[in-house]
Amino acid sequence: MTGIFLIGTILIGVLLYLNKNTIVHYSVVGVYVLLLVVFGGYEYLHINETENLFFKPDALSVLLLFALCVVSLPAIYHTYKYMVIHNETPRPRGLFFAAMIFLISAICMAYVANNIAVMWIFVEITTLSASVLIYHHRNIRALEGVWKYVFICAISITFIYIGILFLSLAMKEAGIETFSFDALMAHAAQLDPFWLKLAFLFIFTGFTAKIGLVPMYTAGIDAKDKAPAPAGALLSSILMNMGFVGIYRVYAIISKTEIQSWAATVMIVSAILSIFVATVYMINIKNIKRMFAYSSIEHMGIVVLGLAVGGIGTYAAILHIILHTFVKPALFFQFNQVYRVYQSKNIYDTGHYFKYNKAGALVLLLGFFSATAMPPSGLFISEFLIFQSLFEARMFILLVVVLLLLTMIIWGFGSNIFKLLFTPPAAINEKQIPRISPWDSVTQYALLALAVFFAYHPPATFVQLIHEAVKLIH
Amino acid sequence: MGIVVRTKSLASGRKGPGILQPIKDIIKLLRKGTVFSTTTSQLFKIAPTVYFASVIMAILMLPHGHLPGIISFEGDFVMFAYILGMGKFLMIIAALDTGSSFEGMGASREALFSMLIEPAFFIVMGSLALFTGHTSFYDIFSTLQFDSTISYLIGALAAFVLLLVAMTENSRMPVDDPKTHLELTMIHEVMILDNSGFDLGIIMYATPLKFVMYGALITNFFIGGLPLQGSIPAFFFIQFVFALVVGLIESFMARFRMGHNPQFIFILTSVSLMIFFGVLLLLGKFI
Amino acid sequence: MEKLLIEWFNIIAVVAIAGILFSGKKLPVKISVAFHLTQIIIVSVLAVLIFTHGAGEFYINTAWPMGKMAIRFDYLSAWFMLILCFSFLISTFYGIGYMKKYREKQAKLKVHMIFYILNFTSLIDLCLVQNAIMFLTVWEIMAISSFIVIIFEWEKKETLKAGINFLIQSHIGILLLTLGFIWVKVKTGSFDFAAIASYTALHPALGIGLFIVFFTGFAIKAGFVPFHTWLPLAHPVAPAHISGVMSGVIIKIGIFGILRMITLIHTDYTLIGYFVLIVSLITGVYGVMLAIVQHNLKRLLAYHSIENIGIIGMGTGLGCLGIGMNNPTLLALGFGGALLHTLNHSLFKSLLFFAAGNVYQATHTLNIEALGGLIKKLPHTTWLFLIAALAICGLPPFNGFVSEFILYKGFFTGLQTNHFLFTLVMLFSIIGLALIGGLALICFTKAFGVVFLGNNRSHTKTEKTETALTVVPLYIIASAILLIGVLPFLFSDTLVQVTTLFMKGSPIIPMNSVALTIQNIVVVGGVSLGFILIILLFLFIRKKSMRSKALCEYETWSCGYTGSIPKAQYTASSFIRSYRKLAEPLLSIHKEKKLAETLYPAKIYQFTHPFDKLETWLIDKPISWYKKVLNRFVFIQNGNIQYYILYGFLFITLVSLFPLIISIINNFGKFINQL
Amino acid sequence: MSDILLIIFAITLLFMSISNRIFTYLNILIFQGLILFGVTLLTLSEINIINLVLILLETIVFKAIAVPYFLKTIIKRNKITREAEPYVPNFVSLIIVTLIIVITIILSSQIKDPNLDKTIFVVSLSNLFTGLYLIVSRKKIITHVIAYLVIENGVFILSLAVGNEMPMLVNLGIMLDIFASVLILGIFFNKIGDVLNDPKVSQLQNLKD
Repeated sequence: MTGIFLIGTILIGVLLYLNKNTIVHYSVVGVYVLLLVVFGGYEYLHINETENLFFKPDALSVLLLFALCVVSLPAIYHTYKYMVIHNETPRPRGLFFAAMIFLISAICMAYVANNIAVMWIFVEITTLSASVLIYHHRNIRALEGVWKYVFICAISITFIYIGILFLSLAMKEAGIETFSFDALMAHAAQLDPFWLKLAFLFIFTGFTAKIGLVPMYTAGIDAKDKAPAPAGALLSSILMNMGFVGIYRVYAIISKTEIQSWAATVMIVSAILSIFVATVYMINIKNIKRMFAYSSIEHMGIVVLGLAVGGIGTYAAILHIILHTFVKPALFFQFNQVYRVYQSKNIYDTGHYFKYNKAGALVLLLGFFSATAMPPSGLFISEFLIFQSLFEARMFILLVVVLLLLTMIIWGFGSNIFKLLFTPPAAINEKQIPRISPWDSVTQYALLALAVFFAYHPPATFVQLIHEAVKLIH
Repeated sequence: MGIVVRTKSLASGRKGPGILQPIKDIIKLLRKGTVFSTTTSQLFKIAPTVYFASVIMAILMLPHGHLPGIISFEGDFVMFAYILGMGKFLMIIAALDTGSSFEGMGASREALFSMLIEPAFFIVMGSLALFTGHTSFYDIFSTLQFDSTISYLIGALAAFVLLLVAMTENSRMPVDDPKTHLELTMIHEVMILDNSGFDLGIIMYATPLKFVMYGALITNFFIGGLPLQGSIPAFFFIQFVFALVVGLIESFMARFRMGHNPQFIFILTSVSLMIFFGVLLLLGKFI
Repeated sequence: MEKLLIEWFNIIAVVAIAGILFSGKKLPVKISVAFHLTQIIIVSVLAVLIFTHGAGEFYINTAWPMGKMAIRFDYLSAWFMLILCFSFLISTFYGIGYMKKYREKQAKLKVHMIFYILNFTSLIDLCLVQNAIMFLTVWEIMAISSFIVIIFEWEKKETLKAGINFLIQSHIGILLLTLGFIWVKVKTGSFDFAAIASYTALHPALGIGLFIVFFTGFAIKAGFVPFHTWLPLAHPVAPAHISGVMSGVIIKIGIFGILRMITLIHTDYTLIGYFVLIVSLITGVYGVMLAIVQHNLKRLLAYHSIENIGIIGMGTGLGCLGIGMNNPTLLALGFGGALLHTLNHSLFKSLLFFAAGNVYQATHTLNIEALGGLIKKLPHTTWLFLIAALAICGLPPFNGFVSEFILYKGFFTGLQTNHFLFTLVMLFSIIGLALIGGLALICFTKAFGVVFLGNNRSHTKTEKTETALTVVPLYIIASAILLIGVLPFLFSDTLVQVTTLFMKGSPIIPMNSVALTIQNIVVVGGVSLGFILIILLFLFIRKKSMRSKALCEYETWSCGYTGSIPKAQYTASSFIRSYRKLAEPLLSIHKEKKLAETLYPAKIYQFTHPFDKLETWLIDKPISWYKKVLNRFVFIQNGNIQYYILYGFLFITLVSLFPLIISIINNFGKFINQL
Repeated sequence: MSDILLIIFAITLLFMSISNRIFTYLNILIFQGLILFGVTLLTLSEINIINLVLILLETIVFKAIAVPYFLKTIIKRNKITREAEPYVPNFVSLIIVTLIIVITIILSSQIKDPNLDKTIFVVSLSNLFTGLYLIVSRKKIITHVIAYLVIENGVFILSLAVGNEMPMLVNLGIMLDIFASVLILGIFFNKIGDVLNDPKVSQLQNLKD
């Protein structure tokens, strides 16, 4: 199936790139959507079955695939809307769609890859396709964004590669030939701790560029800022999940060895720093899109914190990242409509959004409550569990620090969002504000509702899958 | 009341009006017609009556020797204080009702002082309650007996505090000067500038009543033990002494500066605290 | 039966929200009112059922992580439900009248109504839910919905500011609660409230810590000093009917939480009693002291809510001491007084706020310096405000006196116990209560006198805006106030029922003492009644005597000064001047004045701006410092790619070198030790 | 034999640190490519011939010919000034690079691992860090690209250490090369040059908070 999927993706991508016909474009994209859904279903049905010797969907990949499908469909829909509104010429449109499709497929592959080297390849491809998405606007700022993103990602990918090399050095001792995660986890005990440490350090640092943590998160912000909102939604949800998968799998190996506590410490340091940086910018930022991006950084910090602390935290981390995958795109999609109203990303130019687009304003409000993990937002449950794990691990000071930072984030986020929603704007010509139909916001409502549903009343299979995924560690 | 005035005038070497003069005034006023300010409202007309009623109500609560007050129950002195407060509240807002500049002044002072006086009163009663183990006027006074020296001291102090409370509440010297003609120095009198006729009358009547009431309260200290036939003359005698004392104080003491009054009243509070600790000592509760 | 009612209650809420959302132009008000009324009816029925049939519980099975969700209801929840119902009933009708002028803003109104109903629903559910996660969720829904209804006039900057302040502070509250619940969860592995009881029963020592955590969390909502700072900001900006319910019941849910925790947690209650009592004493005195110097009517009332929370807290503290000393009399008097005062305060405070709302509608200002003589324009409002003011000062024959009397009684009874420290605390509570009473008297003579009496102090023009809807509901409250004041024993049996909850299985049945209380407040009611009768009697006499005599009207006598009297009137700030002089050291009052200097002086003025010292010290300073620290780090994302790469480089090197450095330091330490 | 090459390779780094003309960088890059060719030839003796040929071709074509040529054309096309324009004086950077090499040697001396070729480890690590240092310390974006390629070379050497056991890794390294050259140079070649001539980092510092 993976083979079919890949080939299909490539064909569709090429078709999109070469062909200029609108109908063809959209029909082909439709076909791809179908393909994607089928692929997701297939992988779920054939869980834990190796295919093409490199791919083996386990619980984690299935969960994230599901999230990916849920997010990708509205993303493609909003891309379509975006294209219609900006009435793009066929060529960039085709390119954009092709890049997006490649991105999605590469991420899928990275999820299901059971071999760190193969995964690495697909990580590279995501960088490639993401750069096209970012550079869609073809202006100097976009160029800057894409340049930084590509350069940072190139460096971080090199880091990952070095990490893999160290891993292979470690494997030399253990005498493992293949890079499959299963084999590594099976023989984790024999791996040489010194090389393993170096390997983990480099791989983790490399993946931080994708998941969006200190130290390499930096370029990701610019990327999400410059990419069109639907692409930004993907970058800040499923692409980050890919980084999470990478870290998770490597950590799964480490957790079988004696250096596990060391690795946990490294992750905690990075996580706390990430939350801190997010706080620093949340209270200063005035660019709505970047604000969303920073909030993603914060959430990734929380996720990795939970993963590192362990216990119930591991479960909570997976839950949290899935819920975040639902919530954050909703905000990004909504941003599209905000931009249509004000033609600006800057908080100073916006205001009284409630007056111009009521449904959208409600989305922003609910999205704000969801993203700041105030109940009844689903993220509250996962954060609650992560706090609990911190409490169990007796890291009270850490807990207090995190709570303080999160409170500050709510303040910053809130004051911006409420300014956008309620305060009358400085100078705005109400004549030229387009009327935005409430139907544009339906997808966001659905996503937010999903986030609540999966937190408060998760289906048995869902919980089951998460528990399986947690089993990978320890 | 008349006695007070008389004493004062005698002390200041004049002949002064007859003892019953105030009553004559009151009766005269009750007969008179009434003038209302244009700014005042219905409230202004009701207030004096309520004030009067509150005083009457308070008096009904006082016991006399062995006889309990007409109204007497556990913790009735709380009610006592608050009913008086009710009357005061209405007087104050009535004063504000006139929209005159002087009466507001008086009102503000009245409010402040009554606020300051309340703790003192409550502490005294509290310590007495602690002393006797009861929480109603009647029980307190009927079971109040002095045996040891310190208890005498306490009794004296309590009497003293109550005396001063009375003087403040009735806005006599040295806190206030009822007979001055410079509005800026008045408290109580200035509040009723605009009342006249019947209203003024009942106010004028309520004031001495209140005065006597406190007198009675103090009296109860001493006649607690006495039988009825003995207590009634004693009652009047002590009332007389009380009035005399007040008069003397007034005539030989200059009025405080307004600024000093709060301090003076705070002294009361601290004195009453002394009483309280005295009681604690007495009951051997100092651990 | 109860189960059914509760389910329907929530279902109706959902239906109502949907209905409002998708209803057309004219309908929403009707719909929401209809649904809201049904809800209220259901809840009152439920509460009555609980009082007749006694407590009960049932479980709802939910998925992981909540597990079985416990719904328990007892007298306590029923008591609060009744209070909630009454306040919301009145405020709904008043709100319809108050919101008339906003009718054209359909969407806004819709949102307002939706969150109003949501708020009520969540408040009621809070009384029922006993599962940690669900409780927190409902709690935050309550906070969020109240936030939305508060910021109804969201175009104004200060409204939004106050709203966000409220949101953040209540979020801090919920974080503390979360900590508490996590604590229990980690120790017992259960989200059920019953776990709290079982856990603390095993470790009474830890119970105190747990209680402190919960108390702080709830205290932020209830507005105990020093967590009160959101109150005076949020109340003035909210619409009147919202400030009414907010001060009347929403902050009471904090009290409910504290009481609920007292019923659950087993620990040494003597300590807790002292703690709560002292905190509440400070709260009460501080609240009223600040209230006096306020110039914004609603702000003043908000500070009074703080004061009354203090009084309720004093009752609670006394009750806790009662538990701790196993003295049922104190317990009954303390909790009884607290609960009754909760009800009373919800009545007269909402009445005050509604009256203030009428004032605002008539004059479009809340600055009392600019008001005066409203009695001519708003007679009903004036009388209502007067009644409420008398009640809040705790003067007979109104309800405030009854509850304060019970508390006094408790404290005087407490004096008798032969324990030095205890007696002392009791004494100071008495002093505090007396002081609060006196200060409240100053405050409300000022507020009432300046706003409604005398002449208008500025040229704000006043319209007659009293309508049936903005007056009749208020009269209902007023009558309730008088009713409780005169016939308090109507409520005493219920109070006894509720207070029995706090007997931690201590064998003594406190009926004798409670009975004492009842008989007592019966007398009090009787006396109040007599008082009223006497007043009426004298009024009658007065009328008689007046009829015969000549009445005439003149200007107020002003020492022969024939200028415009209104200008020479006593203003609020001058009224409290002497008080301010006394209180200067405690409060910080920023004063700016310009007096006449030259021969032809320019416009002279003199303003006073009260500040809340605690707020500056405990809230503003730390936050600004915190922000400063954070802003030190804005250089991180400086747009220079070289730095970005450097971060990664540094991260790797530092992490890899860290163990090395540690070992070096250790070796060095060893080396030093060897010397 | 390969050790000697590697040592020479390390010495090129020193030259790179002090050279202040971009063309010198390029020549050094070419030189490194050639060295890599030799090293590969010497170390990867045990893997099958096709793979070996592929790798050799990659090293010679990409590292030694194509990429430097690309860069030269870019520089000509965009008329980029020929100076490297470092932030720090060359002398200092010479010291720093020397320090880097020394530290890596010390670090590697800590490692107790029989089947690790120390020279390879040292040279590759020092290459990596020198590349990072160059990126941080140079103004021009083109120099960043060159420094990145230096890093690539270092990594490639490291991959040779395990090349015999897992040739796949070496191929991955090649893939990384291609990816980097295609993407980065592609962007550079097409876009940045057109938009800004003589591009400095300072011109790409607008996206910030």
